[in-house]
Amino acid sequence: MALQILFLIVAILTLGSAIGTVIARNLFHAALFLIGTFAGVAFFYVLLQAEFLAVSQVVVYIGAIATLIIFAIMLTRSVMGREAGALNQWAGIVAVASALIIAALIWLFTIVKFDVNPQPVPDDAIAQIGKGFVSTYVIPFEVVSILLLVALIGAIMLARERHQ
Amino acid sequence: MVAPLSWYLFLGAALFGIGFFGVLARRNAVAVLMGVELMLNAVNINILAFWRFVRPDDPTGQIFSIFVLAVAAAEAAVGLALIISIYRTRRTVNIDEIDLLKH
Amino acid sequence: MNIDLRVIGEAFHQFLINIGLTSGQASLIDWIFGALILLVIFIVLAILLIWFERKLAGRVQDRLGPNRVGPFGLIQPIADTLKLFTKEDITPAGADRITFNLAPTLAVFSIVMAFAVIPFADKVIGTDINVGVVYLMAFASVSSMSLLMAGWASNNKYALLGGFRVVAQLMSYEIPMAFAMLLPVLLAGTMRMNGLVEAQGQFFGLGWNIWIMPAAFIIYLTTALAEGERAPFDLLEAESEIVAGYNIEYSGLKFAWFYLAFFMNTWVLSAVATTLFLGGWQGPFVSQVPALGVVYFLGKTIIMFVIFAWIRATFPRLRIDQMMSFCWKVLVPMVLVLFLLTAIILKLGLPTIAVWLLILLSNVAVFVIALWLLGKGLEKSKWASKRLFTPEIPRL
Amino acid sequence: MSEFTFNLAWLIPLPTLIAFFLIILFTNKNKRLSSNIALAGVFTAWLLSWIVAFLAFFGPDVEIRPFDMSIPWIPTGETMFSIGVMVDGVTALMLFMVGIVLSMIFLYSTGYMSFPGFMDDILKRGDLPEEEENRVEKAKKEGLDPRYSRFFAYISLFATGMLGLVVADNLLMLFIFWEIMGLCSYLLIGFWYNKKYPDPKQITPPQAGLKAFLTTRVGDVLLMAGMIFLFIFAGDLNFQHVFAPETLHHVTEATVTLPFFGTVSWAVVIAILIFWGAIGKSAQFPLHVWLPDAMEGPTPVSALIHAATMVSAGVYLIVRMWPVFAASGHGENGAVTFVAFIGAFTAIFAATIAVAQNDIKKVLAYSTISQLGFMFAALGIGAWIAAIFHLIMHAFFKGLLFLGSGSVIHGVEHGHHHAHEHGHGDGHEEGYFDPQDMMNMGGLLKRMPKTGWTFIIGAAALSGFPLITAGFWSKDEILADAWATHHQVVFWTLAIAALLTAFYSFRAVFLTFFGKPRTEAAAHAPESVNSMTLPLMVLAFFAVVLGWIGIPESWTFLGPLAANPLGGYLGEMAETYGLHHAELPFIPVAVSVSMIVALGGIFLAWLVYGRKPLQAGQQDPLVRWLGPVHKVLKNKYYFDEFYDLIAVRPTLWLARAAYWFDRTVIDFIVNTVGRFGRWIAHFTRTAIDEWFIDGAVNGTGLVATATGSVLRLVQSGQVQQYLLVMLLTVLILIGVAEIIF
Repeated sequence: MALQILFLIVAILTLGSAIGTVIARNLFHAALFLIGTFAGVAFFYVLLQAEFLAVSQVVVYIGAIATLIIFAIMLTRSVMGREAGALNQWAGIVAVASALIIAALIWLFTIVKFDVNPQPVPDDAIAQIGKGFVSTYVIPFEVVSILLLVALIGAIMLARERHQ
Repeated sequence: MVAPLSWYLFLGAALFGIGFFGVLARRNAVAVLMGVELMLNAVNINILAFWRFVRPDDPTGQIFSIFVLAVAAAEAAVGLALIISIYRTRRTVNIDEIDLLKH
Repeated sequence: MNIDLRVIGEAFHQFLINIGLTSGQASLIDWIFGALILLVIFIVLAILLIWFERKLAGRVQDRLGPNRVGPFGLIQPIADTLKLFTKEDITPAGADRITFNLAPTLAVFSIVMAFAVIPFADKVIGTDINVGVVYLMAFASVSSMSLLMAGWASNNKYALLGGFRVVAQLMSYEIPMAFAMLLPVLLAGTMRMNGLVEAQGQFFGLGWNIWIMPAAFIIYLTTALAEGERAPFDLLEAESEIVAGYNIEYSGLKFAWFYLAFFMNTWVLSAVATTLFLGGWQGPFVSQVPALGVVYFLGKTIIMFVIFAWIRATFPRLRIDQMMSFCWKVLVPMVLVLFLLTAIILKLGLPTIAVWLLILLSNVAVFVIALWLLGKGLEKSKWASKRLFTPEIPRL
Repeated sequence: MSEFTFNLAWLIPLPTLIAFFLIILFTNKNKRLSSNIALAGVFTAWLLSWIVAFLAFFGPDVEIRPFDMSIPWIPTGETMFSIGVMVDGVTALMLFMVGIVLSMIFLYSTGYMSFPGFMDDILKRGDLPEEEENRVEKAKKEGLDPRYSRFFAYISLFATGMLGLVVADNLLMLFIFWEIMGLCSYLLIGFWYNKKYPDPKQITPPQAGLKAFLTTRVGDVLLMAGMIFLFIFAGDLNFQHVFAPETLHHVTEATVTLPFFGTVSWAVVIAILIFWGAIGKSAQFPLHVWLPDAMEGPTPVSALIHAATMVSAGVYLIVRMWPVFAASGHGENGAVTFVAFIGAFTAIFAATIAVAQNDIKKVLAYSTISQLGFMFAALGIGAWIAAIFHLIMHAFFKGLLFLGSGSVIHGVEHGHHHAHEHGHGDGHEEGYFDPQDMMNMGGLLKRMPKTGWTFIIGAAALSGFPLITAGFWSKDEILADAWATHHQVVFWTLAIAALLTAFYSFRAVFLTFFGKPRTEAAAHAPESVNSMTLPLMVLAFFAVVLGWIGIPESWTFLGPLAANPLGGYLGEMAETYGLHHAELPFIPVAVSVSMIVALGGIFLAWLVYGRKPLQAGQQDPLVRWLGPVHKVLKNKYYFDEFYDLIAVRPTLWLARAAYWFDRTVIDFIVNTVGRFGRWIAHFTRTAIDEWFIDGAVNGTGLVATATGSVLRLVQSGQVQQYLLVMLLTVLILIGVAEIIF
């Protein structure tokens, strides 16, 4: 019961900071809200007993992606620049449409019945992930590795200053 | 288990919608990318929720969400590099000013 | 003296239940109490460490160090703290108020969080989660985020430069550090901190990872210096270049927070080094007297701390480009090769001793080859040439 | 060491592949670096293959339970193609042989690929483009082949093909590596693509390459057909799955009715189709014609491809697929009989041709064909182990012989240059000199002792010199098996072929190394460099010693001493394949016949060529004695001419006829249509187009402009707007769905 209340509190915080991310005028604040959202999501991973994912979420999203985003913000804006207008002219329509999307998805989730399996998570779940990567999913794993390498090189090539 | 499956799914749906709003309504390209990240997070919540509640004995769900994580990282890197590259040439990162395709 | 330290905790828990609380409430109070104890101990410890490091640095540099307040200057840090308490708490105009205030808190928070998984003795550990090592890395990245926030929120160009350096340095060095930390994980086959310590308990100390993988230990030490923003990698606050880096605008208590975070970070890095490489709480008679584990652990950690302090007191600061190329061109390839070799050796299915010897051999070989290549590279690069010391005059 | 170490088999083809890419992409300019990379690659591969091979010999019982590990590759509906490695007894033996032979050939090549003589002539002609000429001049200064790096890249890729083929665990993967080798064979035979001969009828390297490629293609297409049928009936191409008794049973049960052959089981059809692949690759009759011409390539290539490895791949394929052959049954309708027939026939057929050849490499080429025939004949009579044994032994001594012949050619060529630079001034005017012609040699033993002695060891092994050489033991085992299984025809055919083998081998030895030098070139030939003689010695060592692993236990005195480790090792494996393997008794007839033919052949050669060595300009006594028969043999039974008549000429005629038809009939029709079209066009332009159409088009244009100016508002170029439209559409669709359901 106590944990359910905690769930609700954290869910509200997470969604709140997600909303903050998409409406904050100051981009840096938006990025900070984004980090808050990531942290909230990591909390839900813990609740789902996916500890490895939770920690990866923190390492990858907060440690790498959010830092990168802040870096990009700093490079493309003056330090304390305020946005003239954060949202574009269709923001109203989009807000209504997004709300409708959320409503549609929730409706969908209520009418579909999933056969829930109340098994506990096996103790060696993390070892299973590791084994999965080098057996069943070895080729996707390699593909993702190559994708990351290509993205790395591509990003460097794109963002490099071109000297005459 | 702390909460029923539907709670997680509702949470994921809400996060997805908010992220979609960010993608569609923000003017700044970096903010659009943030919206995309939110959507990917929402997807991951759903994947993991289904993994936990439907097939906890099979690591496929976790592995899949790790792939999503990796792809998100690649996407962020390339996306931000593109934004910086555009900023260099056009001195703006506002999406509605980047409409070269129109002309 | 066969006392399991858990007994104390259990007794306290029982006491709480006896005074009429439910088990859940008792656990909550347990946790809060335990966290408070840890926090207080380490804040006090940090204050002592500040004194210790200053004294040590003084000795190394042929000075006296603090010697006015209290016996041997022992009260000096407390006096400094009091001074910081009384200073004016400034928030610069144009600063981003919320972020500016949040940053020091987050800095301390991320480091305190790391204490949760440090095993002080068998079973004396906040929580022995099965992803302990990755957990540590996760909070290391949160810590770099706090510094970035501080650098940005100050609205000061030196602070911003410091922030950029935070990202460049901490994120780059996170990679070799992660791999160096995963090497013991490979050998032990678990990411639980206690599991890592237990795996090192064989053969009376010969099973410590420092003997098995010295090169990994040295890489960890180097990256820890960078992650802890300590000399010779203290470019984030290089006075001669960017004044004080990200904390230039901070004063009073908020500065004290950063200062505290800095020392506690060093302490955490020493503790992790102890856990991963020095056998943690392992030592003679520890199986008979578990409480001895705490003593061993603290002793080893203090030795590590002395090494950190010693390095800080003796080495000059690197240039930023040197630091970055050292990470990407030396440490990362080296640690990747080590990782690969260790993984292959472990898969050969040899007896333990042979595995250890092979890993030791590969470590020594990789280290020697890396040094040799580094020497070759330095001969060619401009670092070693005399041009380094002649200022380059821009062409007109 | 656990079974994990077998996973190293994954890595075996990799080093050479990496070397190939490194050389092609990066180090093509630097010749020495390239050859060093190739050497490093092949030596690593050698090391890995020996680790795996020796672990397989002494470690876990892979000969009974093969190590097989595969990962999914292409899912195809219900089944899945996988890539994987398999290590069993045969693989281990092949790895043992391939690793060392490849390494030795690579090492040899670093010395052999010096600046070739014919390049001088090309430089003299001076018709090269300037850039190319500079390159060649530079190479001449270095004393290395102008395309030295390229050569090492090709042979590295070739090594990848061979190593990959050996470790492959399914037929598809094997086929892919097989084709890689085919490609490399083409590239390497035609390596000296600008070499020209004064005689226009003599085949040039590019033509030889093309011939090899096209001829083997015939076999490969049939092999692929066999593979497809196998996949249809077995549902999988993984060896372990195909060889499972129930799968084989299934393949054998299914029958098909063919014209001329009646009703046969699919196993027979598949086996024969697969065997055609081996016929092509191993140059068996009737697809043997490419191999002798393939000698146009540099000698290491001949050694590499056409003696030790690639042609053995054909035998390896049959050895590997043997359960399918065995399942197809013996007797009238069995594929096995066909194998035996082709093998025995080729063995004697090629041996007779080899007797009449004067080109040292051609002799060895025909000998290779003949020896491969021995192996197929052995397979055909069920002597599976003997075939493998002979395959391994043959790789060593034939590799040795080819490398030795290369060393001789190299020496004679150098001697030629030497003699003409110091003797008669500019010697290139006196005409074409063939350094490969044995009539131009003689007495080389004194000039080139290391090459000479190793060559003699190789020739002795090839002849089957009794008791000490490897060739004797393997050939003896084939003959003994033939005798024991009552294949009298095969036995006597092979015995005569063995006699001829001994004869022509020592004919080559006596002509090349004994007597007096018959030309200036031979008199001045220098010994080759160490990087070339060292591989010779290593291979010579194995050509003698290795035979001792296969001495049958039933042999008096020698048998119990050596205990036949090979037979025991493969015997267990044969049992798991359901091949009944019984230890052969000691058969005096077979043993004495094999000794007599070997020694008799050598003695005959001595009588003809050794007793009275040929003098310069003297004719080969065989020409006189055999008369027209010699002429037929010399011209290889006119097979090239025959194929020219039945395949090449008709194709050309057909092409010419089609060309004529095209020019006269088709062109006429086309032209007429064209003229008519022009007339129509003229009419329409003046009468219709300029009035009606232009008006309509301009009108449409105006409308389009007007519409576009309205619609361009939609095409804003802004991604978000497009996405918004998409989102709204999705919402509408969801709404519709909700209303309907």
